[in-house]
Amino acid sequence: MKNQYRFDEKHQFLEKLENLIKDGVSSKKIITYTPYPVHEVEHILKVKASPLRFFTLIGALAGLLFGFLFTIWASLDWPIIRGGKPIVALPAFIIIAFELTVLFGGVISFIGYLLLSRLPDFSKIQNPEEYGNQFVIQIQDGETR
Amino acid sequence: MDRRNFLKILGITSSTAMLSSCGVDKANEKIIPYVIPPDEEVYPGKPLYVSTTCTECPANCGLQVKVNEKLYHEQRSLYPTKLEGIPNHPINRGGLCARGQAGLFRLYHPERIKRPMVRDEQGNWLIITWSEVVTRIQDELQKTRRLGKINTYLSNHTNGTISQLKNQFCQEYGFERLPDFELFSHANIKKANQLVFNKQVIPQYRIAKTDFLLSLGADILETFVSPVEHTYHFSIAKKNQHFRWYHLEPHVSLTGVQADHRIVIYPESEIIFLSYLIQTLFRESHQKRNLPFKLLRSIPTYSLEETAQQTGIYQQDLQKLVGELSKAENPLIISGGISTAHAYGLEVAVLTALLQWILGITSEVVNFINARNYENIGTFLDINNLLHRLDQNEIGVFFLSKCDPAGQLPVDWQFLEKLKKASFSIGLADCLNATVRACNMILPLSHTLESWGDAQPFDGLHSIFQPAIEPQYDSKTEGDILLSLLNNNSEFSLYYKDYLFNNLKSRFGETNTSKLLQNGFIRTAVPESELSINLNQVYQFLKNFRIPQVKRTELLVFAPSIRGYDGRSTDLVLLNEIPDPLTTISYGAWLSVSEETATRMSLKDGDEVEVRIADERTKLPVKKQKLLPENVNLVQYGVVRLLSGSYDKRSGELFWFIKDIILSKTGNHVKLPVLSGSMDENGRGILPHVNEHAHEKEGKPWYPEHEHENYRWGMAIDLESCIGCNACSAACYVENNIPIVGRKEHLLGREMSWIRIQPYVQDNESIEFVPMMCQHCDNAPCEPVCPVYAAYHNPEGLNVQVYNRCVGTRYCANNCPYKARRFNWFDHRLPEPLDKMYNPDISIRDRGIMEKCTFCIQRIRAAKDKAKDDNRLVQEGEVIPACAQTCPTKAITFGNLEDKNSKAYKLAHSEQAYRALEELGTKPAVNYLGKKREHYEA
Amino acid sequence: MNLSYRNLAIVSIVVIVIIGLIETVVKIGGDGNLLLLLSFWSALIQGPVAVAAAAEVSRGKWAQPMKRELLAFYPLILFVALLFLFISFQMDIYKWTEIQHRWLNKSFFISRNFVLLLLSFFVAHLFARASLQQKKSSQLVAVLYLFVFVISQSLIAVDWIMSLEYPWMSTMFPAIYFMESFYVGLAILALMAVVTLRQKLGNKVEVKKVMRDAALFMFGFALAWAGLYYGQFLVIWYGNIPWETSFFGIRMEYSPFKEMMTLIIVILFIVPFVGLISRKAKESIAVVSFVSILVLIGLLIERLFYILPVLPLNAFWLVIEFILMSAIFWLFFKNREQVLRIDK
Amino acid sequence: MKIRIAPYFIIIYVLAFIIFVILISYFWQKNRKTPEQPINFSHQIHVSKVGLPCTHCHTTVEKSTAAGIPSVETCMTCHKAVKKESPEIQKLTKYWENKQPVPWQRVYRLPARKYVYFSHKRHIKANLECVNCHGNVEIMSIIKRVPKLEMGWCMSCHKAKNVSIDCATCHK
Amino acid sequence: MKPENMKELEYNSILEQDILDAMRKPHPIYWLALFICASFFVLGMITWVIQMLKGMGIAGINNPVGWGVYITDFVFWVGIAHSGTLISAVLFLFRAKFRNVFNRSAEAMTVFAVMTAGLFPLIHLGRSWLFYWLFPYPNQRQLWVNFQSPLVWDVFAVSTYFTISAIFWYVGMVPDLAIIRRFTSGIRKKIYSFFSLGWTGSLKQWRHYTRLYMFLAAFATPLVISVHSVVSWDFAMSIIPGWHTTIFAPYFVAGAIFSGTAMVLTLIIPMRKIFRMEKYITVDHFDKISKILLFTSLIVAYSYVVEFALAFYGGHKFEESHFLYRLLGDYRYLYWLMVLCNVILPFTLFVGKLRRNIPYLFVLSLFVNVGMWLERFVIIVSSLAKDFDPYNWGIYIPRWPEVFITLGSFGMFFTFFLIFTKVLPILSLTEIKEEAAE
Repeated sequence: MKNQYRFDEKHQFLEKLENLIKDGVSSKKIITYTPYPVHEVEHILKVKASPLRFFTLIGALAGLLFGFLFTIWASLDWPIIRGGKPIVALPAFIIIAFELTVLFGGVISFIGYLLLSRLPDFSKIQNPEEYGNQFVIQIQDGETR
Repeated sequence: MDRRNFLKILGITSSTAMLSSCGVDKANEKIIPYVIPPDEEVYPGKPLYVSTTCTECPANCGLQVKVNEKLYHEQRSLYPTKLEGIPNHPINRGGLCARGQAGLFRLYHPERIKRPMVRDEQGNWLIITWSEVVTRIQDELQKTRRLGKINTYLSNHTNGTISQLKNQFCQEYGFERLPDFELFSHANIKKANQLVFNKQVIPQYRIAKTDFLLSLGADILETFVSPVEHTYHFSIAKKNQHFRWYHLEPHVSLTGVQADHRIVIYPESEIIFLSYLIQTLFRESHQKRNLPFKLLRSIPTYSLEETAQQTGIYQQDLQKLVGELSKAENPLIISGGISTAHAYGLEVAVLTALLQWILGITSEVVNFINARNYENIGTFLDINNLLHRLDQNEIGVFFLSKCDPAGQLPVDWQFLEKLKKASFSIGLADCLNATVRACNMILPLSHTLESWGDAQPFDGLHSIFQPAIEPQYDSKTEGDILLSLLNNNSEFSLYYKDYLFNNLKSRFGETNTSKLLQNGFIRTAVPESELSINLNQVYQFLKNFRIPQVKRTELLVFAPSIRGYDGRSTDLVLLNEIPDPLTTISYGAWLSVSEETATRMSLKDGDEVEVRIADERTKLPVKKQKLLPENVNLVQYGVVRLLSGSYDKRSGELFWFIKDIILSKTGNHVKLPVLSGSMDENGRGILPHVNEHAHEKEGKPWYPEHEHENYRWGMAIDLESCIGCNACSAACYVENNIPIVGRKEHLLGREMSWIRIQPYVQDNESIEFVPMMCQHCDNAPCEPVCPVYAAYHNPEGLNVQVYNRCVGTRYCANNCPYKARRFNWFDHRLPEPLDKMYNPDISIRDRGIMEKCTFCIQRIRAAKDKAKDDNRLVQEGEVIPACAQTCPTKAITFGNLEDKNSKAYKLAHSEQAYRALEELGTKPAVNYLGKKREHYEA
Repeated sequence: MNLSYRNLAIVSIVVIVIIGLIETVVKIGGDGNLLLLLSFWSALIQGPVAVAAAAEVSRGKWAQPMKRELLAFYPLILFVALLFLFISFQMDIYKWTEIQHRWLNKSFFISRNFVLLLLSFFVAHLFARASLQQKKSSQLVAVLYLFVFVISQSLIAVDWIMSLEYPWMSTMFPAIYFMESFYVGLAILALMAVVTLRQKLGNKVEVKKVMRDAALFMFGFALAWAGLYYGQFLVIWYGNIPWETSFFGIRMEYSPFKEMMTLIIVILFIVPFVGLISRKAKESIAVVSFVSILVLIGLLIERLFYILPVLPLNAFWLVIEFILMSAIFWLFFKNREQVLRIDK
Repeated sequence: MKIRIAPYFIIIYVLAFIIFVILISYFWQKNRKTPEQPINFSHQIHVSKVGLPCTHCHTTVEKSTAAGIPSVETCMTCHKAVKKESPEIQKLTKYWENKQPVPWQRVYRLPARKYVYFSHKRHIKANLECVNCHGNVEIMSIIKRVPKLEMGWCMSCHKAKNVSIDCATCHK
Repeated sequence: MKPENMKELEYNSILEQDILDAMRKPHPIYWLALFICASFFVLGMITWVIQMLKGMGIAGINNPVGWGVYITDFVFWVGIAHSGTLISAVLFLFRAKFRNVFNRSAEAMTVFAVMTAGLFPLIHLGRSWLFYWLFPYPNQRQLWVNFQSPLVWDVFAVSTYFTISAIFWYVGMVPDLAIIRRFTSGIRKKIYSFFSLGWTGSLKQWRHYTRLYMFLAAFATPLVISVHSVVSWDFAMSIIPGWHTTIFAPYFVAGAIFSGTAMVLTLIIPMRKIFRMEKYITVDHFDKISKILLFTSLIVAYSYVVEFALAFYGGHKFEESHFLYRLLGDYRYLYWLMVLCNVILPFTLFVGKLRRNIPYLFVLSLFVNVGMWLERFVIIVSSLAKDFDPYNWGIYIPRWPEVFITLGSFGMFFTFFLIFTKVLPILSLTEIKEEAAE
């Protein structure tokens, strides 16, 4: 059976949290619910930085690479002279590559986000958990995360 | 909703439309075989060429008709799709003017008369059969016999066999054959030659042979007697370094601006100028032949000052002229057109002849032996006579064949009213015109491209008419009609063919006849005869010499135009689509006024004025025209009808200008379709001499030259010999199925011509023409911006437009510095039956597609196909684009720039070659050959 | 060494005279020396003041602690102005002097530039005083200075550098130019922060924050710089109009210019971009100082890149002139308290 | 209550999409199905049984862009005598008598062909067999269009055979 | 903003209530407005269909002016889109808190504006029904698109821009949707809970969320610059005097943000009044945002000056004559009006009082919108009207299709926006809460 603490004010909530950690409650057992992001929590619970950045990085690089390779390959696939410009005109392709970097980077990090934070959570879509504007601390028996 | 529209809507509503790439053709279509294939070896890819003769004007150029096999309205059949000049034809040397090119528009004219018609009592038209025609005419003739009226037969310029047949017919039925009707009968010239040389003819002017040309008013390059021939000669003459050309005219004409020295002379004062010339030549004894003293004395003498003052020519110009004239080896003096079409026109003509005589006339330059075939062309004396007789109700049955006096004669002569007085008038014509509409009976004539016949452009030259297409309607040739009347039988047609062939064979013999059919023309020897002057007659004429009282009044000049001729061509839509070279106005009538007049009356282009002449009046929008002298207001024949006509009672020459007209602003404004944005070149590096300092801008384009395999197609255009006649443009229209868009679109600035003539006025004294088309740049700005590769550069150096790939972003057009690209704003289609002339070798572009000059890629393709069959490369001269082919001066040279010996290559690398807007680094494939310096010193 | 305000003035006059003599009396090969000198140092001098002004306008806390250091150089604008006058002795370095143009003609050229430099000095002076005395008007004056700064730097770009390549022109050029000057301004800000940290002056936390922000902005500017440079290049490359491509034509075909080009891109874009991308880097003194010094060098190379293809340079005298300049620069920094007496 | 919305959304969309695709493919099919011929002429008989070479009727295939459809006259040269009684030939003779062409339905139609230049001659001269593009006509009692005649189809051959892939070769 | 003494909890709940009030059953006037906008939209669409069936010719575009109002609208709408991203992303990176009250509607504006803009390249195609040929999709033709063409860059830029800003907008909204979910019931609740993806506000969600938001912001910032640079290069890549000039990229970006900011004001000022948001959107916010307006207007002014100065500096015949034409030619009135709207009027914002005078700002923003539209029009049209070859100089006057379709575009934009104001939280609740908590 998990036990829950609800607070109306942020600072109370934070104090409690710190106390819990002092009392040696493993941070892994604690789940907090807040109406808005509270960065202090991360410091208190010593959570590692989100691995999301790797998704972003990979996405961006993939986009960049694909951008260049695709444009170059497509122009060489059927080389057509236009305006005497070189067939592989990198100055022009940079733009495409850049746009694709952003596109891939953005989309993949979004997907990454959904994966990491296990969303969409259909069971919760069915019957959502609501905590209003309260700050909530839950302590699981078993280890979560 | 048909599939096409469906996909269209689909295209924008859902991306699944990607499934379908082609949504453009009709769902299913038929392929119709022949019942019996034609005898000629003609199939898709191999057109047939029929040689015949052009009848758009009396010059009778040689024609080569391209006939294609194609499917039209589920009928597989042969259709003429292009007219070209016969390459070695003595008149036009392969060239053809814009009017000639437009001939197809007459052949397929929507207003072609489809079947014979006659008026009933109420005056409604009844459709009748040919047999009825014959019987009807017969009993009309009965009637007139009873009434004792005279039957008359009037036709336009006719010669050759048909002329004989007419005479025969007229004899049989007691017709009086009137002299042929031509508005430009050049009566004064004929009369003068008759006075001076006892030869009532118009000689051939061999401009090519002369080293000094002095022309008074004669618009030799536009309409005068045989323009295409003159133009060709002119281009040859230009090659001669010493060739000089002085042109004197009271107005401004396309011909005038081509002359080395265009001199404006007060109207009617040519005579003073000429007398001055003659006298001075004698005074300074430059004459080659002498004249008896008394004759010489009868020619008035003027001092330099007087002449200058009377004629309005600068003294130094006069002196320069005299100087060069006296130096000339064999000079040629042509007076005609506007300079002979006034009260003193006859004197001018006579003095010209005299001048020519004393300067040593030779058949080299003025050829009376192969004289133009004008002998049975009547003058306005005859016309007046005719009108008089009509008034007297003397005329019975009245044949009017192929001529439109009602449409061409001055308004105040009321031809129509008088025509009604003929008891039975019969109009023979291919297209409806004012005259036939007023007749009692209309007989549809087959177009010359549908009929057999022959012509004799000048003595010693015979050319043939051969049908290039079956008669499209229930029409007959004039010959057939006459014959069927003669034999009183209408059943079997193509009488006339046999008649013609017998006649030809009897005249030229078998072999020559077949040659005639093959080449389209033959030459026969004409007896030489020594030219002699009839001094006495001349003296008699000059004795009572009238010195004109030159007084400057507001003048209205009716000049024939290269587009309209005497008005017969104005109903050919193509010639309206193509702008007038000097004003670049395409559709509608206008009045050209001088800058001075415009400022005096504070007129802007398009302001409407009322022109009042005695009691006649008309309203016209004005266009300021550069180079037009003060007090001279210009309108063109055809676009505006001659309001009130007076003529020379001695010769019967029509007067081309009307004095003492009154202009008054109406306050209305008419939008004029002026295609040129500016007549001032603004030093943009399009004209040669402006271009020279363009080279200062150093620095080189970045990209490497791209290599070409075998071919790099290119052009050289000699501005030296381009006269801005627009023939190229016309040819291009017909060859490439270019849409005709009409006035409304032109007003919006949406003309479609692939090649256009750009006139630029140089410091208010000369006009230069630059034919502008796609320059097929090596570094074309239009190509890289196209998102879908519709515009690209092919290995042969062509800037290709892939029509059905084009999605219509119009970026290419925006980015083209020459603005040579044309966008299809609508689905423009020629109305039936004009669409028969579409060239099957090139697509008809749909709306939303960009198009432009392709160097006639279909011709290149054909040539390459042929070359590939006997595996070799395409040789020099195998590919000739339509523009280059038809150019009367051969100003355009097309060829392979990869081939070092090709003419195009040589010209492109000559020292006077330059590229338009070179400093933009577009590297065009079109090279312009700049004019030589001395032309500017003048 | 500590000098009084007057002595500073005297020293700088002396230096001006020396350089002037080098340029005029001692006839040397390098026509470009003086121009290079001016174009480089004017950026270095006007930049920091502009940064200070920007900080003032945005009421940003980010540069306030280092304000005094930034403002230390404003008197040198006058220095530049005076030095500039020597250009009038060597106007023949400009091709256009042959054709007298309504904009490009000698007298107007000299006068307008000189006047504008004076003006910018004057406004800088006003600004320095106002901001040090925390006047209310300080913001307004700051804005005013920024105006003058942008105008004068743009004019310098067009007149001094671009007109070397007449008739080549690029509308982007002035923008890039003043942008770079601001860029180095930030670099200098960072350096000063580093220096003050080394000397254990000022509030450590604040200064560190300043350094981090400076680094952050440099990162941003590196991107922006790259964008603008690419923008200019792309347009010219694509348009391919001979009289435009000529500029890059020479510079991308022959050594050492094409190497210089790559060097510039590496130094002014890639290094700051990669180097400063992570938060840690922005906080490490070593990285920041390294990058900022590199940026200064980058600017120098960039100016060389403009001038060298057109004008010869004399290395020896150039070095001497630069040493002199840097000496002055250092002096003013050292004696900033003297310089900024105005607020007392 | 336990209803899952998300799946429904998806299902509805998918259905709509499918319907849409079906709709299109219907319109698409409409012009892909082989048309009814006025006379059901069998190539199979003429080629396999009688053994006529293609060029016997399609006379211009070697010299023209178009292969050429035999004129009614050509048919009649034989059919004046051969198989006069068969109803199909009756039709033919009817056309012949009242001098009408046979309104054959076109089977091989290039998409957007008014923009495309295709020359049979060139392809024959390059020693391509009719079969290569027209399939085994000799076994077709009713002629059918074998390839789609889309651009890609042309391209793959042109690329494989390494002949011109310049757009201007075919686009007019 | 939150009064000091007020408890956080109650402040938040008040805030939520206010937002929900804004989403209550609409007033009849709202329906009227919606109807009008929608009908304009439909009108525009119909015009487009007619244009496709009849041909481009019914519009006023001609030769030489191949691009007219359509492209102008395109650039205009893309421009509008920009400030949305600027406010939400760039200001986020700069930690400028005042953005929190604007960003939601600004982002909405971005998304809708890009949608509207995206239509125009299709509308102006001669053969719109083949628009998909512009996308590089594998096809039987074995032919790709021309990656050198600025128009293809457009395709990439605009579609990327749309995707990213849509994601950005949505991600920012998820927690707020979760809040709305709380107060709704029935089918609406279902929908909101579906789109709030079962949000709970657990640490696990938040920590990734903040990271994601940061990254997206970091992407959006260079993206927004690149997109309008690409748009500007549609013109700068040509060689037409007046188009081909290097400064276009920064010039257009600034212009875009300028016009966009103006549009934000145009939208927010009435919205604030109608939904009584004065409590949250205060005068200080407007003061700050109008500074952005002023700043960008300065950049734009700078570009004007540089363009002209250099045209005459070089003494190059094409450039010179073109810019003279702009000043004195057929379109001079438009040009001067543009200068008035984009430079002279905005400069009044140097006066602090005017920056805080909301009615004035509203009027000004309208002027700026007009001015920026004119700027694009003048640049596009006047450059084409008089280019190299004097023979084909001409002028362009829009005709009814352009007018209707432009109206239609406004109709579309406002239709979407009106719907947005009623179905989605118009302020970013969580961010305001976060701000209030500090």
